[in-house]
Amino acid sequence: MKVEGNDWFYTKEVKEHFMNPKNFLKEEKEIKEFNGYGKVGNMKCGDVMEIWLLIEKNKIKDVRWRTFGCASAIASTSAMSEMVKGMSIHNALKLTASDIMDKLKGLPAIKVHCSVLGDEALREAIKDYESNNN
Amino acid sequence: MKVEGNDWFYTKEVKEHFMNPKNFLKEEKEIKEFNGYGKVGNMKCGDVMEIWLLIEKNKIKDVRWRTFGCASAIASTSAMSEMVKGMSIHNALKLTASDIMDKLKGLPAIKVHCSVLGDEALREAIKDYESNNN
Amino acid sequence: MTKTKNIQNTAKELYMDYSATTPTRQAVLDEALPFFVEKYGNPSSFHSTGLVAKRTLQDARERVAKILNCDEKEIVFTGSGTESINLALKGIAFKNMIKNKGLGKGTFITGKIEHPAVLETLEWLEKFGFNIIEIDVDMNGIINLKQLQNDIKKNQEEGLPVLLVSIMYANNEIGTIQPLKEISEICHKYGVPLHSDGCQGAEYLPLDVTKLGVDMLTLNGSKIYGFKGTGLLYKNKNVIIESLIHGGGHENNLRAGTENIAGIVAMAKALEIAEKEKKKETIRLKKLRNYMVKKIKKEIPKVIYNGSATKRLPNNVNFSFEGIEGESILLRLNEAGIRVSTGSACASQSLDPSHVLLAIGLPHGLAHGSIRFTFGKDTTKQKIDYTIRELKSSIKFLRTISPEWNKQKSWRKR
Amino acid sequence: MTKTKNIQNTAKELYMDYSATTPTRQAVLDEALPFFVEKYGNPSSFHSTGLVAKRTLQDARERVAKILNCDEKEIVFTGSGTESINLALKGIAFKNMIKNKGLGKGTFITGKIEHPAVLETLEWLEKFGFNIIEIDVDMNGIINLKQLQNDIKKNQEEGLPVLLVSIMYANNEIGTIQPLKEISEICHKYGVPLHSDGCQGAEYLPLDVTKLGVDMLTLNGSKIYGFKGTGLLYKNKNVIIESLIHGGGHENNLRAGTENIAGIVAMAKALEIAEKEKKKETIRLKKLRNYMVKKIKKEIPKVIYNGSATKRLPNNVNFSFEGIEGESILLRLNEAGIRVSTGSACASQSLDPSHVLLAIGLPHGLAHGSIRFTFGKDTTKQKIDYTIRELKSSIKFLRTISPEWNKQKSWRKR
Ligand SMILES: Cc1ncc(COP(=O)(O)O)c(C=O)c1O
Ligand SMILES: Cc1ncc(COP(=O)(O)O)c(C=O)c1O
Repeated sequence: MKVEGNDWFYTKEVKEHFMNPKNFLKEEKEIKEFNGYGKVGNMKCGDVMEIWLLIEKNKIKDVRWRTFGCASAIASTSAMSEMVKGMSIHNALKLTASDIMDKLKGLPAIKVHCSVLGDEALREAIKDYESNNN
Repeated sequence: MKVEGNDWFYTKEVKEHFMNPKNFLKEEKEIKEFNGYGKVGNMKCGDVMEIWLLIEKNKIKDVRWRTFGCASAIASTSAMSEMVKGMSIHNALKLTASDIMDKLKGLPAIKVHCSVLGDEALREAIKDYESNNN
Repeated sequence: MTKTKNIQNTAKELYMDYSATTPTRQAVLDEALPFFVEKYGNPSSFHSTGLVAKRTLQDARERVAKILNCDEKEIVFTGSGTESINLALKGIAFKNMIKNKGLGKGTFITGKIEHPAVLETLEWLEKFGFNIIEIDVDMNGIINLKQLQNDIKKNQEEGLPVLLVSIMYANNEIGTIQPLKEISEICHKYGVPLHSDGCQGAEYLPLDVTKLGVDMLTLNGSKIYGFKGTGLLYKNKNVIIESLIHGGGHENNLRAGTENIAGIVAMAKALEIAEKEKKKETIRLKKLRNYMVKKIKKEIPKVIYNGSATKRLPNNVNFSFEGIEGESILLRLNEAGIRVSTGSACASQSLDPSHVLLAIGLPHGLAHGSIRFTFGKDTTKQKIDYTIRELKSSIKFLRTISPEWNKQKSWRKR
Repeated sequence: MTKTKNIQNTAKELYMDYSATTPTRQAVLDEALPFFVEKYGNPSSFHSTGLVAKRTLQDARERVAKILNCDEKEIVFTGSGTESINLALKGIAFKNMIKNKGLGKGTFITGKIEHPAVLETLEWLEKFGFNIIEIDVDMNGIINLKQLQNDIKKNQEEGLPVLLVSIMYANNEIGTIQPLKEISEICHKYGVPLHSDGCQGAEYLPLDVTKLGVDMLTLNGSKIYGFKGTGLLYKNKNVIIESLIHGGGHENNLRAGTENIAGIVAMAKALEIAEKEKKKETIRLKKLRNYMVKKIKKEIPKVIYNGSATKRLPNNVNFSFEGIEGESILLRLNEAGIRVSTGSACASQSLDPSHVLLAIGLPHGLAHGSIRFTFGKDTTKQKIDYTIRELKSSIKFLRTISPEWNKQKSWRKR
């Protein structure tokens, strides 16, 4: 049995991404660099996520995000942002919630459907890019 | 609050009469000295009491008893036996359960009606004496 | 009398009433103690202080489930053995009542020598329309299996479903152990679930619920050197019951309220120690029990050994002494430092003697004259010898002053 | 961040969640401790070991009755606050059902911001035919007295007796204190008994049941530095209820089962200490509370102070922070050693945010973004200052990454 005082509720990976998230949008002015945008979720459920993509030659060159939600929502967005950087659109479209969860070494069952919106936001942003560039 | 380990359930007086009862019948052969006998109670209730009186000149000269029952039954018979020794029949007939209880400095409410049979037994024994001597 | 004084003065009272309640084991207290002042979190709190409590609870549940050989989700921690019994019985009853819009329709079957927690709960449920049947026991206290089977069959045939059978594992007064496996086979043949009150069995008898064949099992802490005010219900996942105490979703929605973490840890530890010592203690106490029984039978005339000689808890001795009343024996022993219990009405709040002793066929007089000695971890041969010595002199004295004892011999003047 | 580490390393976590549960006070534990290993008797046992327990129980009951200014026979010790609430509500309900042959006939009235122990119990009772009414609260969380009176009147006029009104003394989330006396006057005008869940009030508010005007009052140990798994119900002798847990005649026939002597002693001691410190602690904590509220309002933009500014527990601070979600604040504070709670669904088992925050009119987003700080005996100004510092930086960071916070400013490329 492990009952350490500062044990965490989520995995080490979730904790790291939550406490020190990667690729989030620091300033508004960064936005103009990006060419794909997606937003999913709603306030009633308590989770909202925005994503910005910089797509060049069908590759995701860079990514930024913002998330309103619990630790797992924030961590899963951060993890997703690391995963897609450098990916082809083709592969990014195949990314699933369970891929993100694997990267985080798991999430509590109750958290899965509400907080892992990264794959949806990603698809939204790619769709946005495609509708503007085709 | 007093919560001593060997505190007693009954009063000190009950305890003394129960642990060291007075005037009980030690041997069968004593019985022939006595001229009044009474028996009350039954096994179903769990209390039975016998009493032997030696009556001379309307005075109770001596008394013996036997009791089946709980501590309060035994103590109340013993206390009663001390009270009536030397009493006139007249006064003995006026003895009540509450007189006996007073002598014992009280009994738990639940014990009163079942265990204080002394006054009844006494009346039985006096009646027995009178029916044999009048 | 010097001996008595010694025992009292050293505050080493001679406790022979372990079936009434046990002291908490020091090892149990030690393990539970940190959960009062230091690790005080609420398992429902979503922070590290709460997490410590949550993990502790989870761990205790797993430890208990391992001993009972069940799934951890099948353990419901309660606030006593009585609450666990109430949860099992009323849990079934309320489910039925909700289905039937308030009215209870169906039969509960139990035994005549059950604990009041079972009998009074069922008596209460009778008010809602349920049919209650109490099966007889033989003179040893063993349930009449034929009657059980017939009653289940008859009820089912008459269209009254038997909702639950509740038969205790071991009796608290006479120590009789019921053949749970056979009982469960009868129940299951007719599709009836079986609950068992195992409070008295936990310290000495096997607790593997699969082998026992029970669908629900009640245990408590106060009889196994745990904490008073703790208990648990094992409930097979296929048995569906209503909760007794509503509120948060604690205990799988079956018992709301902030969990008594210290008490639950104590329960797990107490069960573990019991499990470890079971075999050895059973052998040791059985020997002491048989020794005491033999000696009392030999040294005190006109005694009745109540209960079964063989299907019996290793720590239980119960005798009736002809011609005298139990409370008076009990209190004389108490003065000698010895703590026992009696089936006499005089030592209880009721007017009737023990329903258990009456059910095994004892007349009122003998039921009033019974004394129960129950052993535990600190019981030794020396203490039993002292007890028998004091018992003998108490019995002798009380018989001297008993009209019942001297009845045959008694005669009146003239 | 060095500060955080210090706090963690000395194991002095910064607990600001006293309304979730309290540690046991050392003085409380010390007084209860002898009743585990040494004075372990069962109060029902008829010997000296049992008598010690019986007297201890009696003594604890008297001590509690003195504080509540009631008769000792009006105190029922239970296994938790939740059980006490269930006993009060179901006790009334079952009595009614027995009278009506199973079916519940009548109305229970409660408030919208009650604890789940009340709301879920009543929801369950609905299945038996009872009518349940939940009275609204205003934006401060105060019950609508007019609506209460009208609902009682209307029900009685329609021939549906109002069996019980149950309104909490103080709310566990926003600390709002209800005007119990006024509520009781309304109830009593119509002959309806009033139960109150006083779990959160016991440490700081007056407990004289006559002055409060309540007919039943629930308290528990886990919120007042007593033991988890302990509680009590004050029940005026004129209110007749059924028992919830049947068995022996314990607790005046209202709660069967071997009494948790240690826990009951702890309850008495905890209440005594609370009573003694009440005045001083209320003044001390109110000052700290007002300090914290003022500072948060000043230093953090776009916050909502939830609950009443004046009719409020001295130890409760509850804020919603626009644009961010509560669990993420909670967990960042947790990393800094600070333990708080949130009304966000994310930190609970449910999908909805706090029903209390919704009832006082908060939109979902703000309800998800609430944090409750509750103080206790070890809370100091220094700890509050540290908490505010950490809170500010957490809020700032989480707002940076929040689409909600940046909504107005947000724009898309092109
Ligand atoms: C207002 C209120 N009522 C009832 C309870 C339930 O008490 P317990 O956890 O002791 O069952 C609590 C605490 O959990 C509470 O805060
Ligand atoms: C056989 C039996 N069942 C149930 C109980 C009740 O347990 P508790 O006192 O923990 O409620 C007891 C002991 O009192 C018992 O001996």
